[in-house]
Amino acid sequence: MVHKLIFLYFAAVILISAVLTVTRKNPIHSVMYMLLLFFHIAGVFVLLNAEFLAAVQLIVYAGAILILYLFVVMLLSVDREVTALRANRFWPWLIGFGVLIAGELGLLILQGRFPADAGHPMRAESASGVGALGMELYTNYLVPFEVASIILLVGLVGAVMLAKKKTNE
Amino acid sequence: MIPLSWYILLSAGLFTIGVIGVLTRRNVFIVLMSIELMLNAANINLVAFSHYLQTLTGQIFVIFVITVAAAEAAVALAIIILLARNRGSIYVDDFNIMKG
Amino acid sequence: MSSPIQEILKSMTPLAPEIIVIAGGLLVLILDFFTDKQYKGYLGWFSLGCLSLAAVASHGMVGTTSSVFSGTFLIDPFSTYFKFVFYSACGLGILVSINYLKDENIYRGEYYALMLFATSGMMLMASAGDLITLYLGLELMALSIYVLAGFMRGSNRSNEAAIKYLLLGAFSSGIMLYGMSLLYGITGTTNLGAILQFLHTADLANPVLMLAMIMLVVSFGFKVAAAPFHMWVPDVYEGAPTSVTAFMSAGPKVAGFAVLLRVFLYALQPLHGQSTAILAGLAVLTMAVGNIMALSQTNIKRMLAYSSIAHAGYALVGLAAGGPDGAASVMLYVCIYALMNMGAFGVVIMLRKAGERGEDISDFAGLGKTNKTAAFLMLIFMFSLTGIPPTAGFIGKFYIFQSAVQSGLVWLAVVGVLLSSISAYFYLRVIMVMYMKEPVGSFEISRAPSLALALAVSASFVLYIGILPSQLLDFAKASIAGLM
Amino acid sequence: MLRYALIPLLPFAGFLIAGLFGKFLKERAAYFAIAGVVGAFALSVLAFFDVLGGTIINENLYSWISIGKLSVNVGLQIDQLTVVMLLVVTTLSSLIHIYSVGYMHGDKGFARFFSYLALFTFFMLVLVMANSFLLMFVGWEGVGLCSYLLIGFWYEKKTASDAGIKAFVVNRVGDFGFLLGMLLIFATYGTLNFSEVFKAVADPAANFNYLLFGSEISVITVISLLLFVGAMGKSAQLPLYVWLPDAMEGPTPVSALIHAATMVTAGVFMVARCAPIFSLSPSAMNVVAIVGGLTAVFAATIGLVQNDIKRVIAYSTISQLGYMFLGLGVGAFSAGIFHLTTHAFFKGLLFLASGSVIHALSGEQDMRKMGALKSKIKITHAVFIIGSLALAGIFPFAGFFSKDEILWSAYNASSLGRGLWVLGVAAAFMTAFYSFRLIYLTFYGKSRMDHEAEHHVHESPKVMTIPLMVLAFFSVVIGWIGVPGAIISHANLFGDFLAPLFPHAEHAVAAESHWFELGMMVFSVVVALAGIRGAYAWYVLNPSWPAYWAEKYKGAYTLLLSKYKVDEVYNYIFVDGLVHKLAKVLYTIGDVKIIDGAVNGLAQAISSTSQQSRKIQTGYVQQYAFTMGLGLVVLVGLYYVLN
Amino acid sequence: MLELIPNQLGYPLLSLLIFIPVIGSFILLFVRNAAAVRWIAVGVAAIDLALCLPLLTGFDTTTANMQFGENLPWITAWGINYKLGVDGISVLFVALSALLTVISIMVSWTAIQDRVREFMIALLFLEAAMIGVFTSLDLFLFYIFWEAMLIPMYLLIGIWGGPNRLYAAIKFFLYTLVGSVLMLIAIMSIYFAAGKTFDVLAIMNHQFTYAFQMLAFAAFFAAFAVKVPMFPVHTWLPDAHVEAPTAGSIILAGILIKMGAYGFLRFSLPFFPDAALAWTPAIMVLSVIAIIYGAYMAFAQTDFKKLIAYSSVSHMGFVTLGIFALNSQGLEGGILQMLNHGVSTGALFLAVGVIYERTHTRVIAEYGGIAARVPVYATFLLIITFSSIGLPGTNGFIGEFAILLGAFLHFKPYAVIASLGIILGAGYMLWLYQRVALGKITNPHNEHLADMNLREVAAALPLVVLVFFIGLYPNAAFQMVHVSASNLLQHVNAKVQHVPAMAQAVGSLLGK
Repeated sequence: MVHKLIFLYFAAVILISAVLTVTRKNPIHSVMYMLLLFFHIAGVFVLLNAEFLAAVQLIVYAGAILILYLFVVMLLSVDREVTALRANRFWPWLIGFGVLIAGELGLLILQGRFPADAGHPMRAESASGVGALGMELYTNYLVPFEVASIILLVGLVGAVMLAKKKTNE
Repeated sequence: MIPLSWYILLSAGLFTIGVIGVLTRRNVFIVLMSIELMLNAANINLVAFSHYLQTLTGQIFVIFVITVAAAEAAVALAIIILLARNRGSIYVDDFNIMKG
Repeated sequence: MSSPIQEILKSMTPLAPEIIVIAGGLLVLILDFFTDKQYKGYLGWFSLGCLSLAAVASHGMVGTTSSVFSGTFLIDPFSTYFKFVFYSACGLGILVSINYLKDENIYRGEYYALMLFATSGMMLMASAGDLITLYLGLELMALSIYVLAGFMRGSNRSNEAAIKYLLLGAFSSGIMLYGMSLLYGITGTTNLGAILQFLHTADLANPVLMLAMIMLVVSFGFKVAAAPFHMWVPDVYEGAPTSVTAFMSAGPKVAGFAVLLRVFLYALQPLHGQSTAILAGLAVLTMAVGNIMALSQTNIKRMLAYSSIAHAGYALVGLAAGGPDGAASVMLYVCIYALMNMGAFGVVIMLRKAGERGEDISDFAGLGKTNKTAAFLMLIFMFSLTGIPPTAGFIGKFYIFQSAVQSGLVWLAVVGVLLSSISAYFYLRVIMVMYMKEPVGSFEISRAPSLALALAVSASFVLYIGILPSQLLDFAKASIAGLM
Repeated sequence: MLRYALIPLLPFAGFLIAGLFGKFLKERAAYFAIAGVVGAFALSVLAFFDVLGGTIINENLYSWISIGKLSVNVGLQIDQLTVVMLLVVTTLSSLIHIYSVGYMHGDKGFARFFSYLALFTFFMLVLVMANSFLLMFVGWEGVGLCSYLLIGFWYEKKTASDAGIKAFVVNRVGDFGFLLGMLLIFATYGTLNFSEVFKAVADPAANFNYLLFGSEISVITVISLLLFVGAMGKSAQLPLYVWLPDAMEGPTPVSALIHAATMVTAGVFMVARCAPIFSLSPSAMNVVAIVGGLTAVFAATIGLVQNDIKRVIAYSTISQLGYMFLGLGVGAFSAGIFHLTTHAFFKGLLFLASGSVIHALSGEQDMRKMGALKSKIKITHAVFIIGSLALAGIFPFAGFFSKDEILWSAYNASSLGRGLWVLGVAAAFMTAFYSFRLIYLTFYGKSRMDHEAEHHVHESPKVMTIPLMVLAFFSVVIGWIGVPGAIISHANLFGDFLAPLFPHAEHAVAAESHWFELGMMVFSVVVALAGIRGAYAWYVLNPSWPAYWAEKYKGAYTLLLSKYKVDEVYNYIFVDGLVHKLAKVLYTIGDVKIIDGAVNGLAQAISSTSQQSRKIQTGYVQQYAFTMGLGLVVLVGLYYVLN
Repeated sequence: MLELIPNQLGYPLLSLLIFIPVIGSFILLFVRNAAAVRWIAVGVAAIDLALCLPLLTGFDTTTANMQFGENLPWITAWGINYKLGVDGISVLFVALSALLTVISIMVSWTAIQDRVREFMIALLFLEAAMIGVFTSLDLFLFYIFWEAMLIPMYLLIGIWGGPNRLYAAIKFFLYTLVGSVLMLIAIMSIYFAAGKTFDVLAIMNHQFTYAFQMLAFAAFFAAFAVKVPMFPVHTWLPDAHVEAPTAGSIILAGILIKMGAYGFLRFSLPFFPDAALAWTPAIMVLSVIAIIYGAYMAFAQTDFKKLIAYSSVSHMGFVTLGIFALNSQGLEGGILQMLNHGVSTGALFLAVGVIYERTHTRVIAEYGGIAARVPVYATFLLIITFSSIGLPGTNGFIGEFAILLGAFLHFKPYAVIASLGIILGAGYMLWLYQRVALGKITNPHNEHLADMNLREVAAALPLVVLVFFIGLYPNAAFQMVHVSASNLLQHVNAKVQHVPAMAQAVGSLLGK
């Protein structure tokens, strides 16, 4: 019961802040709301006994990615945003379209049958999932793990190569 | 006990909001953030499932998603900077030299 | 009694090709610091060396089947076949780039590194046994190509291409992720084999299952440029540096089909009934859009972009047909398509001179007089793309439509051939311009050995397969082993 | 066998030599052609005696076409009818060849002319010697070809080449019938060989009836009529006669050989050859007779008023051909052939003589510009008189016997015989009238030539006059080979000679009516003389009459003068209307607008679709994303709808 | 049932016929000098022509089986073989292709000055493809050659053609392509329906269901009707002919449009006899329309080549009329008529080419009275004119007569109407000849025309000889055809299972 309430709180905040993120005129505000959103998602993760992920969510997502966003947003002139149009001129229709999507998703999901629906309580030992997680990560999912490193490298190289000021060309 | 479908509906909502953002907002940053919303929606799903299925795969997946998101964000922002430099604009609908 | 590390090392051996390619990429990055700008070309040759090394490694694995890391990574004839296609696509891509980059004064080693990384991403996609590996491979490829697309930092078109590709790519991978998550939720696993096992017993009427499948169709459709998820293609192809376009039109598309085959004909095989309907519909739409829109293009890169959409449509026909022949036909087709398309772009690059020269179809005017060889090669590629024998293009199309007929999709085949005969119009227009129009002011064209090599390879391939397709055909038929 | 094969082949050799080497041989080319034809003549004479000796030859040279049960050979059939034709053709041909040496002297197409003439002789001989319909058809169209070539010989004259085309195409219309006739014959009897077909026709089992327009028509009638259509074309019968007058555009020897003596009689020959078929179908025979009779009168009326010397003779030819068909139609086959023979000589003579006149007047053909030539060109004048008397059918000239035989058998023929007889007599009267009108206008009265022309008038050279005289001689005597029994019994050698070939219709006449028959002869001669006298009265005694009467009955006169306006009508309906105008319409509407319009329209539609759909590709990322989303939604929606 | 008689000669005759031109064109790739190119090209073509001698002399006229057979595995995965062979139906056209190629090279000697090498290469490549089409006994192989022909023909029209060549070339290409892709689908369906084989001889013996036959026949018809071309899909032909260079027109008229009819004989009839029977009335009517309509079109033309093109439509109408009469006379007549049309129309286009090279116009009104200047040419034109009119003694007559006879035996009205076409034919051809050759010289440019030179005469002579040879001794050709044709008919009759309604109607008409 308590769980439900907590979840509902998190859900509410997540959705609201998501809406705000999408709707704010000033991107900096959006980033802020996004931050809020990430915190609550982390909360949801905790609800789901994924403490480690919650941490990652906060550290990487909130701590790294969002900050990066923030920097760039500030780097590039924000003031213009005040004058410029917020959304393209079709936005009302597109929102309707979004509602349509939501409707379809909702319908299908409600009709859907998930084997997990039984909803067993989480057993204690896997509560301390971090160790198991690590084990999985470094054995079965070693290949993806290594690839992830390459992806980050590519991101790095790409970012540097593209963003740095013109030099020798 | 929280029914699984709640989580999924939540993610669905989040996903939808993200999609709407992508489709409507002109500011390229916010478009990108909306995409992040979509990813997070997926993450919620994954974690929820992994919880109810008692397999860690979902959580692992999430880790990778976050990693990729980071790399993607880096590249994206780099390109945006480039555009802002060359084109002096960060509005997606200004970027349409090529059409037809 | 060996330690886990040794276990891991042992199970690393099947990854040899990927490791070689990635290591090559890293080395290129390092070497880049020590090479002066006029020698950057050698980095290209170096990466070619890596590719051929990897090819040797994969050649050792032809016919072998093994799965390591509890099935997250598979080595089977299927993946090996595709790896060879990737090698050749990347190799040709590099060959056409070496000189092109000089012309564009891009002197950056990263270029080759990124191509290698992209290739390794594709290779992972081909041999992914797990949705996670699949996702990462796909993202690795995608990221590298985002960067490559924007590689001409100075050019607005290039930037625009990059941002468009990136935004839509990210959007589509968002959809894909959501689909994957649902799939995971239903089947309780991300391992493709396990998913197949699960679906054999599960009830397939589950709507969410369908939702997941559709989302995967959308995102993979985006990668292979199937209508209506194709709209990025013309813009990105036009904007990206031509050499990258060439590579893009071959590599990622083929990789996309590898994934499509793996997921829809293997993991989701039980759902084939439903997926066929969807894929057939997409195929028709894609062929129609590609061929009809290409008619009115004046920029050859755009025209080839639409043509590549149309070709994705043909390949989808084979996918919709399904079955061993369907799969084999798709594999054969994408291979042939990759090489002939590479060739066509190679000629476009050949014409690439100061400014936008060579981008407009009218720039080909009188090529048949000014440069007979280039014109003749283009003629071969155009007829091959049209699918006129005795070129490889015909063989590919033939197999595709034949498998469609075999699985009772005669109507689809008829639609396909009719739409493909529309395509004759715009391919022939290029020939017409080359041979039947008078040259407008002579312009010399690049005669770099690398480019010549690339064209020679692809042209001879097109003709050889057109006349003696048996070997490749048998190879393709043998390579579906891992799938069925 | 070879001996007979040589008959056609010799002229062919002449053609090849004259044709291929004409450039070097110049006028010497004529000798080869003449040699060939004369050789053929000699061989024909031999053949004649063979046949007289009772050897009928019917042999195949080689198998020509053989598909399934269709098997046609190239083979010769030499019987009485053939040899008669052989003699006529080769004789006339030889004489005219010789004549032409003088007539064509100095023409730049001299060699070409002789090669054509020889080629014609070849085809004509093939026609008469063929032993199957198909081979006959070869000769049949071959002579058509030569007639086309020779009519248009002076090809720089538009009228000449027009006339050539007209001749060929009108003949094609006839051949259309002939062809269908052959097809039907094969479909019915399974062969095209004369003797086999005739054998098959004889047995009633092979024949059946068609139900056409509610009336039973026997297949034989259909066949006969179809074949007769062919004959109509070739022999210029109503309504297909229109080409013959125009054919006079050709050089006069051509008119003499092709359009008087030989080719135009091919139709007559063909009907006679097919006598076994025709005689089995009374209705067909009647058609033949009626068409013949009408043509005879019809053409004669036109002949009355023509002013072009050659056209007069041309119309008289048509009318005489009508006579022949009249004879055939009433079953007097041998009479028809007899008239063919005599006609060949005296009509050939008349043409050559008129040629000589034209030659003398250096090309003038209009009789209104002649007159009083009697003294200037005596020989020509003499032979002309002889020819005209023969044509008019005055005893004892050739025409008398043949024409009279026809009239007599017509008179005795079936119910409508009498009517036909009247037609015949009327034609005879007019014939006499116009042929002497021609003579008076040409040779008598006062000269209407301009002086400069009058100055040049000269008699033709020997090489021309000698053939004239030979022909004149024949025109007198040739008739005597067919003296009717009424005058001297059993003197109709000709008839007896041909008798074995034909069903004996005319011999049904009872012998005791000889006196009546003689009376008829006298009567017809009187009619002819009346005609002559009339002409004399009009054109010699009081030359003002023609103008006066022409004025009085202007309408009738102009109608005759303009040949009943038939050509104009044909031109309007067929040539302009049904061919050229219709073709234009079909092309511009049917092909260009409808068919090609549809094709190009489709192409247009596709390309414009393409142009339009480019607008969808706006270049806005979000629109692209939206499209993707739309795809997703639609797919899901579809799934949702379908379940 | 037909078999493949392996080639008895020491050398693979048919393969040589196909590949010598290919090799020749490959050699040409390395020759720069135009004169050398011409000589090599004509030499190669001549060798090919010479090789037709053993073909014709060694041909056994007593068997309907496929002779000079070659059979090598090619694409084993699809059961495709490199299978060649000729029978009475195809042998003549192999020879004709070789002959016309030589002739077209000779007439292009001076006419083509621009890119001679490419021109000759295209021509030789075309020859190889044509011979391949006539000799291949594997549907896949056949289709390869069939489509491959499009490439050189497209280039010939498009590069060396007249002012409106681009339109004509693409029209030609698309028209034929659309037709043949449908056939491709049919071929694939046959492959599965007949038990995974492309082997023509095997498929001939396979009994398809009636429904399948109707559809597949329709698909094949689409391809062949366009090629022939039959009535409403003929409009590509005039454009292609008008714009094509002389050599192109000769090949196009001489060989390419025969392949449609050949396809009917080789595939449509033996594969789908029931469907053929059912379709016969429709096809016969279309043929008759084509005959009359084509003739009318010819009357309306002011362009020399266009007129001849439409006359081809008319003549090919006779061919299909004969073939679908489905009796020996019609069938063999049709085959002979294909040959005749190849000779006569080829010669006609040669004539056009000769005069066009001198006057550079094809507008009939621009000529007139040239007979006075160029007697040899005028004579040649005259002979060909009468050959195409179908004058007895020339080749044209034999074919038309046999066809009309066949049609007449099949159903009389067809023959009656078709015979009208003969009258019209005489009309427009003679009118054409008059406007070209006769009359006074109207156009001062023609005052000093040069007559045909030795090369042109040499090119024309074989055709003229053929005109008369076939006209006087057609059995020489028929002997080749007889056995195969009658075998084909037997085969069709034997295979016909249940006679469909339409055919019954025709049958009753045939009864009377």
